[in-house]
Amino acid sequence: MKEPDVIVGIGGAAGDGVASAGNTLALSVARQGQAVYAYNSYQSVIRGGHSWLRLRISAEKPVNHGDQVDALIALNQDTLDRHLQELVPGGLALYNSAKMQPGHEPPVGVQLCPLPVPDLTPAYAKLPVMQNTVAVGAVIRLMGLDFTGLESVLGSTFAKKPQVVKVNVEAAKAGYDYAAAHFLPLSAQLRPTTQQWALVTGNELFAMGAAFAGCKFYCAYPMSPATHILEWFAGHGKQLGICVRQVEDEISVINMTIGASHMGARGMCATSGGGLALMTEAIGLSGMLETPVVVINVQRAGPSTGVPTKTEQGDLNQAFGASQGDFPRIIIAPLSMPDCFTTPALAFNVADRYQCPVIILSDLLLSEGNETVDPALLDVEFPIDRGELITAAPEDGNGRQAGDEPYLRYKDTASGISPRAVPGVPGHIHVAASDEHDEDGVLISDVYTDTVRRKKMVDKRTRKMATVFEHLPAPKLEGSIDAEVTLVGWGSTWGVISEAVERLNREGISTSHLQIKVLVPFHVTEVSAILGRSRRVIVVENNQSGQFARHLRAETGIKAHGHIRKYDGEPFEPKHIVAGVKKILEGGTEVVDVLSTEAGWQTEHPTGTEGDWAGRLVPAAAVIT
Amino acid sequence: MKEPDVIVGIGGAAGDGVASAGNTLALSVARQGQAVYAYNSYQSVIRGGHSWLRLRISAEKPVNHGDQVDALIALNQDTLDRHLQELVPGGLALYNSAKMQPGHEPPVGVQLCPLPVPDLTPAYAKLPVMQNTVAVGAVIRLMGLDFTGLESVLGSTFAKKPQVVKVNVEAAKAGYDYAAAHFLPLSAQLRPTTQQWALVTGNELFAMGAAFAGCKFYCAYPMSPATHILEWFAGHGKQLGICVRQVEDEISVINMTIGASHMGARGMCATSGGGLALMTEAIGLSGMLETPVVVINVQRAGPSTGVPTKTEQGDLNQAFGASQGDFPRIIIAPLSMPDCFTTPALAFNVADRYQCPVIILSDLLLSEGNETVDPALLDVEFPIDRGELITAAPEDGNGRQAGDEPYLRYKDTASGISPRAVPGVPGHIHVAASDEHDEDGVLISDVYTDTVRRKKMVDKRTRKMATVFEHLPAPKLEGSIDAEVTLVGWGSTWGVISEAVERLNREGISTSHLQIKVLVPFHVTEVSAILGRSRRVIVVENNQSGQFARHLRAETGIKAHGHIRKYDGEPFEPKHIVAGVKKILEGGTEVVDVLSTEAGWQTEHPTGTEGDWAGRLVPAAAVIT
Amino acid sequence: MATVTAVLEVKDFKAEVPPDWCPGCGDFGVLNGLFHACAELGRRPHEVLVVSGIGCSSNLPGFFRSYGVHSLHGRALPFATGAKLANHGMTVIVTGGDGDGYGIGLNHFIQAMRRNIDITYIVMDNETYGLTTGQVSPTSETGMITKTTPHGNLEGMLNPMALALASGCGYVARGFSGQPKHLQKLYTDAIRHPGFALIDVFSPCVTFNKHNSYEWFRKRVYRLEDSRHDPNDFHAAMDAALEWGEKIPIGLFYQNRSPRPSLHSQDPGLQAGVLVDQPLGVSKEQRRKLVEEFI
Amino acid sequence: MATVTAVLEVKDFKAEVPPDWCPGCGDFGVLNGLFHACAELGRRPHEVLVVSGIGCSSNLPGFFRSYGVHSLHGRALPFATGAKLANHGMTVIVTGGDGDGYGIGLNHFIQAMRRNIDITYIVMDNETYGLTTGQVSPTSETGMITKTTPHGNLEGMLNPMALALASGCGYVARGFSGQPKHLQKLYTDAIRHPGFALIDVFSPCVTFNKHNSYEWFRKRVYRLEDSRHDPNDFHAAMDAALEWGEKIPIGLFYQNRSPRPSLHSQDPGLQAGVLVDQPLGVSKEQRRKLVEEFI
Ligand SMILES: Cc1ncc(C[n+]2csc(CCOP(=O)(O)OP(=O)(O)O)c2C)c(N)n1
Ligand SMILES: Cc1ncc(C[n+]2csc(CCOP(=O)(O)OP(=O)(O)O)c2C)c(N)n1
Ligand code: SF4
Ligand code: SF4
Ligand SMILES: [Mg+2]
Ligand SMILES: [Mg+2]
Repeated sequence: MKEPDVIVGIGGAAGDGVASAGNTLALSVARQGQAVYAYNSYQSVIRGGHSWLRLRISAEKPVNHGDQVDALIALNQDTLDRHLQELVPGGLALYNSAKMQPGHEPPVGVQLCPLPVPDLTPAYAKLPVMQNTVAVGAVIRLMGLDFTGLESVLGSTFAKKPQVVKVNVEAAKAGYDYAAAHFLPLSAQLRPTTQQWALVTGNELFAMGAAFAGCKFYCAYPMSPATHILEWFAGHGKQLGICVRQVEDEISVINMTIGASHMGARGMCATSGGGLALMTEAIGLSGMLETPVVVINVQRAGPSTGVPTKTEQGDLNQAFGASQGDFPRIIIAPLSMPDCFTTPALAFNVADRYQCPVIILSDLLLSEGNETVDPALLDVEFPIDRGELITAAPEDGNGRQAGDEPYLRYKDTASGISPRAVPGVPGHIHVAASDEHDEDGVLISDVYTDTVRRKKMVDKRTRKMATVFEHLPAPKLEGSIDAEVTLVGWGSTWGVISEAVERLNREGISTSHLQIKVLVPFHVTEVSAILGRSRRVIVVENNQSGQFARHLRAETGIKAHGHIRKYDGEPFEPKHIVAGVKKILEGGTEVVDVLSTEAGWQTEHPTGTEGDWAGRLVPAAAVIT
Repeated sequence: MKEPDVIVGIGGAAGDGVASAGNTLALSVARQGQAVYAYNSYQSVIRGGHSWLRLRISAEKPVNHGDQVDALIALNQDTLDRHLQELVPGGLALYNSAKMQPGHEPPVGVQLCPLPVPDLTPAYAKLPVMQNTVAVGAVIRLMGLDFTGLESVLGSTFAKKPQVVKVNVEAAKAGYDYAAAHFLPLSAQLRPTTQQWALVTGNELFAMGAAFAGCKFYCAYPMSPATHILEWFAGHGKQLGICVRQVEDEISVINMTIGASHMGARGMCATSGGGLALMTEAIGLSGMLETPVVVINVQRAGPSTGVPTKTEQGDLNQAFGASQGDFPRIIIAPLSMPDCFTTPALAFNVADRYQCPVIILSDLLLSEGNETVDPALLDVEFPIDRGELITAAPEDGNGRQAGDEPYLRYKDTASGISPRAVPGVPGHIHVAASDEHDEDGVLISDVYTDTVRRKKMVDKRTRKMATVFEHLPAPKLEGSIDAEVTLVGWGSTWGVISEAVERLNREGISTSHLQIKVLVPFHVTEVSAILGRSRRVIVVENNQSGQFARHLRAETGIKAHGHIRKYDGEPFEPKHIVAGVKKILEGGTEVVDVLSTEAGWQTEHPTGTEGDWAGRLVPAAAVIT
Repeated sequence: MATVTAVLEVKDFKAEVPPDWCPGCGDFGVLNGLFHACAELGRRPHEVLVVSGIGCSSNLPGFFRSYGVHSLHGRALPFATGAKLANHGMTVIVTGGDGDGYGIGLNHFIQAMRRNIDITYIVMDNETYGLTTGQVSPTSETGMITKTTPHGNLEGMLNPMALALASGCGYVARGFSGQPKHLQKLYTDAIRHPGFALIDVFSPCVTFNKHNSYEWFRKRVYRLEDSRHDPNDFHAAMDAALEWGEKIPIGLFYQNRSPRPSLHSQDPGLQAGVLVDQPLGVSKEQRRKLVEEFI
Repeated sequence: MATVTAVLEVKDFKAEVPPDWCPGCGDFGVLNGLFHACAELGRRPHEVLVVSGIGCSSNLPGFFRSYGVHSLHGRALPFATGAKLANHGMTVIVTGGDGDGYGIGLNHFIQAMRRNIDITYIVMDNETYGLTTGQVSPTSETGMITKTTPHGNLEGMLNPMALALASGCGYVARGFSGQPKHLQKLYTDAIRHPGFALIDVFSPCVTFNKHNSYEWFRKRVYRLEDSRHDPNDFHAAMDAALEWGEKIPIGLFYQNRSPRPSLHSQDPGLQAGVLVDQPLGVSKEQRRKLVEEFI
């Protein structure tokens, strides 16, 4: 990055207000033209545990949450103990000195910034959460921003309670001023800009993007980390005229969605891996009926129930193998949060045009992460391409025009695409069947089974995909084809790999980057042309077995020279990839399994086994509370 | 084959008794030491349509149903019209001359054998099915066998009704004698032997093999072509002490099976592709709980409901991708009906030892096909290896021996395998969880999430498979490594490829054969060593997209030079493969899609579209009925 | 419902393909009744959608001339629910078997009633799995011998009528395919009922269920219309639902006098009218407002 | 059941890991009642298997010291059914939430009752989806505002008691986690009942369901034991099941005086005794006989 950036880490237990402090901070800096990328590592618990939110802030848009902490806001003693040692020189730690104090010396060059919160805000006694407001005020000052952004955010957050606004603004201002008076500013000072930013999550963008692209039916069963898509739709269905339903299970979800889509409504649903498993049978139904459907699968750490609040890219095999038999499907993995916004539109268009299921593979990082996006990018009217769809007949009689050929729903056309009439249109009556059927829809699975018609129909369906690449953009290499290393990733790792590439190049290891968004069908020609010339291919992915590397090999024959993988629940950070590449270049290792061992990831497990955490500098027992 | 063989084709409408005539014939010749391989091409209808059963009979065991017809038994006019033209020189057609007559000249060298059934059996007037008995008697004579086998089969079939036995034996004898007096015998005359044969289906062998291997719990939901496994178990559960349950759906089926297995009972279930789709979520559960389960998936033509009575090998992708996330699984595809007998034992042993799900991939051809097997091969006591299973504690107290380490269900052992105590054993209390858990089973998905323990557990599960190849036989090349062509198949195509290889070698195209039984994990080293040296690899599989060829490439990087595929619902015949190989050798084609176009496969579809059937020689209208 | 009515005949609803059910199968009567009911109601074939699952009975849409869907085993109701919500101008009928609806699909059945989607659900209840050739079904009687219960079915018989009543279904009826005129009446009333309507039909499988034959039913069934049954009386309906033995009631068990509004009439997203008739996407103004929420 | 009884205390059933439910969560009361009931019954921890699905409530096995399984969302009952059939010497208890059991798992619930598997099923009914942070559930009241029904729930409330009665369940009860002593009694009776037993427990989600609070329930619930209710009277039970409003009954709704035999006691394959105690495989003689069938 060319602009200076600050990474603020906010830590505390569930219930301490980590997320809301982070949100206030992000919105505040955004109003001063700062871009933000935030990742919250949380646990599935309502009180207790350890939440660790990192916000990366800069005038230049960050594309990942970075891999260090410049400013720590400790909301409890535990956080201070865990993270103090992680601060980089020039960094600082903010904490309520009335409640906690460091258990050990800070690293060299790290500034301790104790905030005497009770003295700074009279409201503290009743509202201990004021410590958060004070700290946010302070950190904003230390990053070099002025107070206006925070003031306006507090004003709009508590718009209906002027007294609350007042108390909060006073506390924030006290923190701001106290910091100015007592602490050294961060070495990186942010440059205010006039850029407007929208602060979004991937899930919100999926939902809004789908609505903009004509989604009229959304159906879901709650499942982390996909639930927020349902919640966005539920909150907006009425005003937008979208039918939004929560139903009994994922089987029902997808069958309803296909049912709605069958009538001509653009239908979408979303879930996570376990829910996708239940949807697989109906993905085949969509394939066989040639009724489009768009399914978002937000991956989380598996297998089985796994770790519901942790990220992974472990469902590629499942999406690829969803349902029995052969039929065309499309699988797309958005690369970034802004991509989450545009992908549903693309998915609907290709689903309609090719009359097939489309699976969008997101993951917790992308779907639940927070990022600022230029609002102009969101104010878009997507082109809507419904393919060969018949929604009205020339004559509203009980049949078609005299002399017309009878309508064949599954007509064996040259393109393989058969014009699709939706139920309700006069003169196009047909039955759509999950059994094999002839061009007119009549079953050929039963007494009319025969080989020739059967093969014809399989071939028709297969042939449909011949032109699909006209609508699916091919991946492009970023960087030089002659680079020493080419990093290949898919989906959500785009941002973190991009930064690792930048750093590697800076460190003299010439590196290029190929990120795959369209997984199925695969751009074999383009990818082979690029990787066939690459000197050393290293695949980076957030799973254990290398599902994408296997897919790449299956499609192109290309076997990567190295693999960097992570499956400990936490996402990659740029440093992991940089180190992984170096390790592979050193030789002797083909697969680097990255593990985050910072003390922040460790839990106090009452019966748990040992392990190689980096450990805290001060044992919990010695902590002053 | 070295011994002469006769292929008898029996055709008629549903309700004409095709299957029972075939069964009588097969049992009769088996009692005279003849081996049989039978394939019935039927439709999902109770009356009407066209059933076409072929029985290949020889003193030498046939391994597929062949690709010609030597003796046709037409049970209706339609069959005579369809199949007469398919007969080879030296062949003959048997039919009830009182009911039908050929619509066209037979091919050169084919003998017409009209049977005046009403004159031959006084019972015909009341029992038109007597025509079948007469024809079976006749064909037995013409193959050169004596009457004893048929007589004894009729005796045992109708054991409880002596009068029926008498009538049938008389009719059969009349046919036998009439044939002797009026027709020329077939040029291929069978050689009676003293070998005993059991006439079985793949499904029966799956069931019986599983029972012999200690299956104690079998649960299913009916689904063709897997239903007969349930029916065998239901019929034998009481006598064998096996709990057999039909339940509400496949989700319930697999969860119950895993539940039973969790308690220490060997549990198995079976279904077809659509049912497997519903089972995928729980396959991941088995992976995560490390509770073994054996699932048989009998593939049928897909996608979706597809063609339920037709065969395909289209579910490899689904089995491979079943469930989200990464976890060890084993996938085995038996090569032959006898293999169906031994595979459950193998599957149970590796499932127990590696505490993981095992999927057996069969298909309609294997599961519903009929074959004779040497009964000695079935009278086997399988070695039972339950792996590290704890079913009793040293001391029946409320705890373990004093001084014992606490029991850790998911102990992080060097092998990755953690000794498994079943519920009920004192001193080994634990919770098995689908959420990620620590060694003692306590959740680490919740407040105790951490990276190090998470990675440790994923690694532990992955590591389990390190020794699995000790228990899974590697494939072996049949034929010379220097052969011009190496045919690679998987599962049920073993028999038909074997014969094609024999023929190709006879025709001067030196061909070797590699058949894959263990699909996951893949014997990368062995297969690469073989195919890496092969001159031209051609993959033969019964699906459209080449799922196995893709798997092979993903695992080994080997891209086949050619592909022979079939997905019209009917299985391969040796001639298809021979022709396919030749076509690929001629050049210009990489993929040969085989299509069966004989008139036998065509149906009279009331609204259906046209297609390139080979066609019947005489139009249906001209038929004399 | 039925905004336009036309003069229609049975032949308007007959598909070109003849049913391939076994001769004598109860499903013929069910289909026949439906031909007559639809002709009577005057909905034109393209305004009717018939959705089924998989089973002998579920082949019905192929023999009925209207829009049709032959979906997945057990999933006809969710499919049809989505379809109805997307185009509530259509008359949506779901047909299927006891295995399809009360076995694998049971959850959807109960939830559909709870949610009161305006669908007419016709179950061809032959107390067996016909298409898979005669296994035990949820409505097979306890003790019944089938291919998969050679020592007799151990499970209690599922009671669709009682479940429907317990689930708030506003129209609960049972018919017998041996009485097609009576069936026709149940169908027309059910289709006219504004909300979920269940008609469980005894439809003998002559090939695989030798126990529950036409004879068996004929000896037992009596019409509630011929007794003093009050179909607005929930308790009486529950009593009728529990009656099983020498006498088995058919007819209208229960109809809610003031039925709950149907789902599509209430869904906030459907207030502008039929979903598929609405313009796609979002107005410029709405777009701005939505983006604003994130700033 | 309970072949051996030992003198046990609550602490014998307490797991090392403390519950991580929100302070005040109703599930604490449910767990507590279960500690006491199991101690009272005298089954030793290793003879008890507690199976759950996924949800806040479904975390219970982790806090209970016995064999436990934390299975899939909605699939606890089939898992436990297989487990019980494999080892019917164990006491099998299934615990879970309303979403788990009456939403995604509803089919299994109904079929398990029909099949009368000897399992005690405890549903922590908080009328919401707790673990996923407060969406509508099948037992949410019509009109209820939740994250996914911001304009009010449109669906009819699912009635587990009525469904249980309609499905032939032999023991149907409801408790309230605010009354743990009463719960304990329901549990012990249910576990002793030889067949499927349902205890639906009002277990407030203090974090995400502000509507159905302790207060809300306390104002409404009354004990059937304190009224003139006869738990052997099916009709009275159905009436109680339909009662919902100012007064809501808890307690034993129904118990079958002469319950149907439980599934494991009838299954032909289990006649030799507990399945997992039987030798594996097949005797030489049986083998011969079976092969003979094919010759
Ligand atoms: C997921 C799935 N499981 C099983 C089947 C096989 N199957 C087809 S129809 C059927 C049962 C049919 O019974 P029913 O619904 O009562 O209809 P009927 O044939 O009796 O009319 C089954 C189990 C299937 N198609 N899909
Ligand atoms: C197949 C599947 N779908 C969705 C989920 C997500 N999920 C976890 S718990 C839960 C609902 C919990 O509600 P309930 O069963 O009532 O339990 P509570 O948390 O209220 O105690 C859901 C939907 C899942 N784990 N699996
Ligand atoms: S098998 Fe039974 S249900 Fe199916 S068509 Fe025949 S009679 Fe009807
Ligand atoms: S969210 Fe609700 S149900 Fe879950 S633990 Fe908290 S109070 Fe209990
Ligand atoms: Mg049926
Ligand atoms: Mg709940």
